[in-house]
Amino acid sequence: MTKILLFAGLQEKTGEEAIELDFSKGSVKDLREQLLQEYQLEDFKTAMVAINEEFAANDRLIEQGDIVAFIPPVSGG
Amino acid sequence: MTKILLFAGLQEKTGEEAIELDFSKGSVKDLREQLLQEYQLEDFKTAMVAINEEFAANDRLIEQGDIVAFIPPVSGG
Amino acid sequence: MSKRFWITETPISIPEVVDIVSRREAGAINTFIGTVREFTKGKRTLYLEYQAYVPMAEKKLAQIGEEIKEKWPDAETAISHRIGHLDIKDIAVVIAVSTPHRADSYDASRYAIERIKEIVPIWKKEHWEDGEEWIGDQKETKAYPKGYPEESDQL
Amino acid sequence: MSKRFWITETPISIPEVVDIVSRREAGAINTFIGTVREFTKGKRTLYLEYQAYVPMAEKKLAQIGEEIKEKWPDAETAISHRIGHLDIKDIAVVIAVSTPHRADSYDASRYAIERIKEIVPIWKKEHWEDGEEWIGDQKETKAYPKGYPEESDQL
Repeated sequence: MTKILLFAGLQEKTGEEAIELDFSKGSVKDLREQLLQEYQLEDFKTAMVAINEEFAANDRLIEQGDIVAFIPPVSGG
Repeated sequence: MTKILLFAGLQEKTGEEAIELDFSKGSVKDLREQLLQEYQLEDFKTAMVAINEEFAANDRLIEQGDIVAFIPPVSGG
Repeated sequence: MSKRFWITETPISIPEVVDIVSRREAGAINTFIGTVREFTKGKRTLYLEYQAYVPMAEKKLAQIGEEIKEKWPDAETAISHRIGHLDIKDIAVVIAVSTPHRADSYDASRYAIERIKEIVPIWKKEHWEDGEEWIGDQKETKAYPKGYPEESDQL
Repeated sequence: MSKRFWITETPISIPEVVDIVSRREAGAINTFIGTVREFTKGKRTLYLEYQAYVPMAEKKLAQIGEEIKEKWPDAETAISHRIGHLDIKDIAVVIAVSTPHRADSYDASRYAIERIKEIVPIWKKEHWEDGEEWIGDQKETKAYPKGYPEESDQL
């Protein structure tokens, strides 16, 4: 199981702060597609992805135990 | 009598915080020359002059009761 | 407080942030204080709600400090960002940068706030009289070909 | 303290200066804090002594506030400058400028410190290990054809 953290608008739209997903192996891109199919939320395509608190590119492979987070456009400051 | 305020290096070189001067009538330029002659201090030529707390040009006439100040190069901040 | 870059749920003390960067080598400390403004483009904000991915946000604030160190080696930086419910006039962020000479303190401080708005996972939700919305500053202005912001992406 | 521009012989409180310009319309407050640096061009400062022509200095600080109002109509400015004996790390000046948007707060704050170094009758005396001297920042860098600094003379 892969733990996926959600924030801000994405958290509100899904009603979840975190998702436990059966995602055996694949890239960030693969994960985006699986979530997009499941939730029909464009945000899973457009938000940035962080793995273990670092931004990750779409071709990055997700390993067992990785903490994945979707980072919608930020607005701090 | 005209009251002339001195600051910083000029105050130290003359040993005076203020000078009472018998300066009947004339411009800032005239005052500079009179002080230069009396004190032999180049500063009286180079420092800025303020009259009643506003910078004054060399051709400005000094009136009775004006408070004159010599403003050496500033270094606040 | 030994941290130089932190997220907090309580009001930020400006002197506390300034003290972290104050030192004998510094002649200048620039601080940027971001506060909650009542009106934006004619629309009245009642209050804001900030959320952060706290551990990553603190890491990214620290990364900004390192980026500043690379660009301005003599600079020391501290940043605190508040989350939770903020009313009008409340302080959301305090950045303090100390440098030997003043020009660098301005430039580095400016760099810090621009980077915060770009790479730090903090979000604000505007609460207006007639609705509410999570704001995404980058939405209309930026595109990331690699899917995430690179260092050269700063504004 | 109802003054927005003042000279003081006691330590300056940063929040006090910031509070003066804090307001519902502001989203950004830039502050510049000038502190006493130990080393300048390899020379070690032991302490500084600041002197001011107080009433004129306060007028000139207020004039800088007016100049900022002309250039950045939405800006509010407060400035406090300390005089007397200052040790290393002590705060000599605090400038706070609030604006609706951040870019102006940086620009106006920078303008204020440059103007202070040009038109405000405040002087510092450096006390080194091997001597002392009244410093005049403009001495080598500026010439005033009219005998005084005009507004267009800002750096």
